[in-house]
Amino acid sequence: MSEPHSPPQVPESLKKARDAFPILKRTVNGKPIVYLDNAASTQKPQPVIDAISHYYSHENANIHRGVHLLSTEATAAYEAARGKLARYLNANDESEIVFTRGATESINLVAHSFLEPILQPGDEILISCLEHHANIVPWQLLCERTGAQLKVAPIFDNGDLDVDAYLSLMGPRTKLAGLVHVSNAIGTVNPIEVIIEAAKAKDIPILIDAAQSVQHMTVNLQALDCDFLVFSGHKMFMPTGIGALYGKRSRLDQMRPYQGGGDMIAHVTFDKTTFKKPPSRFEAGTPHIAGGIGLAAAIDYIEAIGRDVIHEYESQLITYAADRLKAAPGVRLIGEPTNRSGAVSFVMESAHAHDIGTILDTEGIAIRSGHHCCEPLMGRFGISATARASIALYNTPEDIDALVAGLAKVNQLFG
Amino acid sequence: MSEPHSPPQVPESLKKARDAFPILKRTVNGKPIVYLDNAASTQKPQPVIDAISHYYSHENANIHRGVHLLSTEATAAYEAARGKLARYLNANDESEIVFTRGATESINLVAHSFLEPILQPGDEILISCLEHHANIVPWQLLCERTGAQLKVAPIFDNGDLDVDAYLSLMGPRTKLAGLVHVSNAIGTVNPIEVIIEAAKAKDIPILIDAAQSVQHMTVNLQALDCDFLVFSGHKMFMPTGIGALYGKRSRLDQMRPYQGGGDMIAHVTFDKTTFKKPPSRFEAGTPHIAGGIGLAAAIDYIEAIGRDVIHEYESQLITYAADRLKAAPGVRLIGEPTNRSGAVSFVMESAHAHDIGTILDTEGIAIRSGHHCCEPLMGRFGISATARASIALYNTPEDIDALVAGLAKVNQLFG
Amino acid sequence: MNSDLKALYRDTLLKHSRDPRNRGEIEDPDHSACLKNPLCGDQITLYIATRGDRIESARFEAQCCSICMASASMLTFRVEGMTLGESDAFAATLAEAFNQANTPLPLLENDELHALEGVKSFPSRIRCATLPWEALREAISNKQ
Amino acid sequence: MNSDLKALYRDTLLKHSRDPRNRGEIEDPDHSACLKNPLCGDQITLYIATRGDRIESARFEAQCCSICMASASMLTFRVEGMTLGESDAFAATLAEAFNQANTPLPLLENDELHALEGVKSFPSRIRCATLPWEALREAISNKQ
Ligand SMILES: Cc1ncc(COP(=O)(O)O)c(C=O)c1O
Ligand SMILES: Cc1ncc(COP(=O)(O)O)c(C=O)c1O
Repeated sequence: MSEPHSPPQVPESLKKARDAFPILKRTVNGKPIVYLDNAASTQKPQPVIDAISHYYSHENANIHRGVHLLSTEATAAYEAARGKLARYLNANDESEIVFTRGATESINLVAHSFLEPILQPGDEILISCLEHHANIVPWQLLCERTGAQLKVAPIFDNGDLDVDAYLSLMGPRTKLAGLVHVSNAIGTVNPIEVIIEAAKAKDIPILIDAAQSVQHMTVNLQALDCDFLVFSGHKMFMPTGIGALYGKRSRLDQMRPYQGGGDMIAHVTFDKTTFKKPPSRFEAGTPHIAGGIGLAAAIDYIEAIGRDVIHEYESQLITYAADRLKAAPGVRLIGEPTNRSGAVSFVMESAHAHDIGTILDTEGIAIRSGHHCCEPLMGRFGISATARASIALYNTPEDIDALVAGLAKVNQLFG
Repeated sequence: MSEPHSPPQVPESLKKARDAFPILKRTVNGKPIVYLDNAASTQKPQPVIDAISHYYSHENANIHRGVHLLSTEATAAYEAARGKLARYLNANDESEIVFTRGATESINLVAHSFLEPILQPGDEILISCLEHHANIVPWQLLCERTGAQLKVAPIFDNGDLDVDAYLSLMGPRTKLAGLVHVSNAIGTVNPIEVIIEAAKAKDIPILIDAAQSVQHMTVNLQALDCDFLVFSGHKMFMPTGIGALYGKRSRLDQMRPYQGGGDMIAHVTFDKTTFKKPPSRFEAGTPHIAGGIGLAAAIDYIEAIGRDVIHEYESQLITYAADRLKAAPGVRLIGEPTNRSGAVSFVMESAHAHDIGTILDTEGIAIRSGHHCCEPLMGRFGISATARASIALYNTPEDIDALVAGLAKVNQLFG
Repeated sequence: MNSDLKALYRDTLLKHSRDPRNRGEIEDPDHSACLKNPLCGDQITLYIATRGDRIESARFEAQCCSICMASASMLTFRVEGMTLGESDAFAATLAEAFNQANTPLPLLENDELHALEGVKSFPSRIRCATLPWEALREAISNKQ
Repeated sequence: MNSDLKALYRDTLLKHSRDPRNRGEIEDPDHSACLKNPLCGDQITLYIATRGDRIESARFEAQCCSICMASASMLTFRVEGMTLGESDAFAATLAEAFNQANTPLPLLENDELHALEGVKSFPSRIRCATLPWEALREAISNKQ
């Protein structure tokens, strides 16, 4: 066994990863940038930036409606992106992929088009205490409109979900169960396989918030067999403004439209309008075409490296980060989950998270400080904010070392 | 007076306009591209493409929540874009600009957040026969949910709105009036000043669909004083996936949230959640940050040329196009409105719109054929499709001449 | 003139589109369906009269482009005398084949449907050719 | 250490943040307000006791960063004795001045609030400094 704090080896296929990301060559306050805010948004590799420029310089046109060549090419490229994403997630069919602005819109779409029409006063929606606001607020708004109730499964002090409690809250009135796959705030990996299986046994539709997992591990939809899964492209090396909702085709088929407009209709008259089949039914108006093109390029980039390689390396790196932070003077980890991915959160005796963020920034180190859009989770730990370091495939053990060195400066200033 | 078919002079500041658009250097089927599908989507100038690349290569980070430099810079750039757009449209305040995916989402937002909560069975929503599906379907969906009624003002045979009919349909139960500023299908410019004034006199909130006007003429919100105005960036040299809703601050203040999630909340607990003020209240989740950056670059590009110059030149060019098409053998114009902007629609005796589109495409000429997301308007003219040529600032009289020559080939093949 | 374009608009196709066969309604059809291409607004209604399991006659009404018109015209002729099952299978194979760029349509040498072969070079027009065949399958599944 | 950072975390500021004055509640305050910075979760509650139109004492409770804490601590001291109108105007001017990069804060030379001057170089932290002053204005407009 290696000793607890030994840094992981960067695998061959990741050694040159940084070079693909132009922003990582930038300096911040005269220091080379150490970007550890990946859970908020990842950086973009050159092939993604190039794909966007190429699209606007060579193929740009509105899609789905044109006979001319640009439009035909743009349509083909956009729809190919859907196919690529369906394969990346191993969906049954590409019609199960609805393009959205991101995880937030995807969840709101499910709330409006799937859940609202079937929700009765007294029905329940189940989530966990680990959720991001995106997987809380849409349900609260819906409960207010319908008289349904939000049930929240608790967590243990280490940040693990209380799985038994979650399962026992799945009752006869539960009309949807929502669960974050990986917590953006404290890095907990939830045992979604177990939860999905239980939901299926009880015939409860289940939505997985995969905003923090699709970029770090293989998500296999046919194996998981959940009803809905959501994520945001910008957290996965893709452009801003694009993301997706996966919905099982049998669910999507039952759902009412979301936004109304062009491209989602079969036939419009002032008397009667009919709608297209999924996924078009849920994609009103001109979509973010360049976003789809960039999404496809990002998948190619990730697959060229290999998701297993990334997952394996990142697991070691985040463990290394947690170990080193835990041992750092004056640092207290918030959440020490059994399975961790991507992020580690902490507070310091000497300084507030905000101050930590500012001081690290002057060292060129970008972390996030605040509630991470998880106010209820912060409340559970009796705090209002943490400092959070989160990694992506281009981070190195040296980045973690720089972070720990930066925290020593915090202690120096405030200690 | 110049004779009817004399081509307009390209003004000095537009002579080099084509050079800024890399895609216009492309050839299609071996011919230089003649892009006349601008009402569907415009091309992007190099400064916009560069702004996006620069953002992803130097500033990319999630916004509104970070203390670190990248996030601060990204936030500043995104919010500066909002300010720039507010000034471009001469809004009272930048908080009146809500960023959306485009015109379609903007209208759906108004339907959900403004109108739905106040709509009673029997209430009325007024639109015109000229509307795009985006300004029809959201209201139909809403009427179905609430028992309200959609009222549709007719048009004259020449494609002009029957203004008196529209005004007389503004009744005591009218809870919203919607009107397209410029018809994307047939180019009619509606007298929105008159309509807005009448709506204000009757205290009826009014929404203007400016998807086809903001890029062709000056839209001055303080002078117009409508309640809502919507448009899509991609039709205005901006990236895909970004657009805006303008809403009068007093209206926005009354409105319930749209999507729920991060960035739109003031404070979240499982018991009670409070929301931010407009515009944040309506912008849940990570927005299309690069889209905002590109939007700002496009405004700079347009303003460097001057909106008056563009408007003046384009007015001449579209008149030239309509005149020449009208005189072309076998061509019948659909819509000969008193005021025309941007687009001209036609059918041919010899060939269906779809066939026209294909034949022109082999000549490198991109037009659109179909119903242009205006099926009811097509029905009004007793047809199912037209061929439509639509212009932008980079089009020239030679582009129109090429189009007319292309139509001669259509006659040759089908005649 | 562009050679792909020539291949697209073969004489046979133009003949059928100018002067389609079997255009019109069948009163009291045994099967019928109305299909629309939402992308362009093209619309076709197909009517079928059967005797037993066999198609006795097929007619159509349409607002559509030349390719769709020609395809419909040829269809009505082609499926006469087939059983419903046969024509359904044929329509399925044909629609599939249109979307395969590199395999020729599964037709005998002298089949006039070959006139539609050129459509394959115009991806945005394939649906124009297949719409009548989709309507046929839809009609077969709709018992009047 | 970065010189901007040194300017930000001046000794005065650190002293106030470690050992804030007037921290705690006023029971039965004449005015109070609770404000939150939704970006980071910082929260402050400000209490004011008045005699006539004048602020007799101000106290606060907070969960916040050092800058917000120091700013609140200085505030409570600074506004004592002002009329409500004066303190409201002062808070407004100050908040405005923080957002003007190139003009110094409108303060007399020996005002300890100068310790907050460094915040201007850190745009993302300005709200930390102004939050207590916004809470003051909010409190003034809330009669208990
Ligand atoms: C008049 C009009 N309104 C609304 C829209 C919808 O715009 P988008 O598809 O960008 O949401 C369009 C674009 O086709 C339009 O021309
Ligand atoms: C777990 C989780 N869910 C949802 C979201 C919301 O994603 P977006 O803001 O891209 O819609 C995030 C991103 O912050 C997240 O981390």
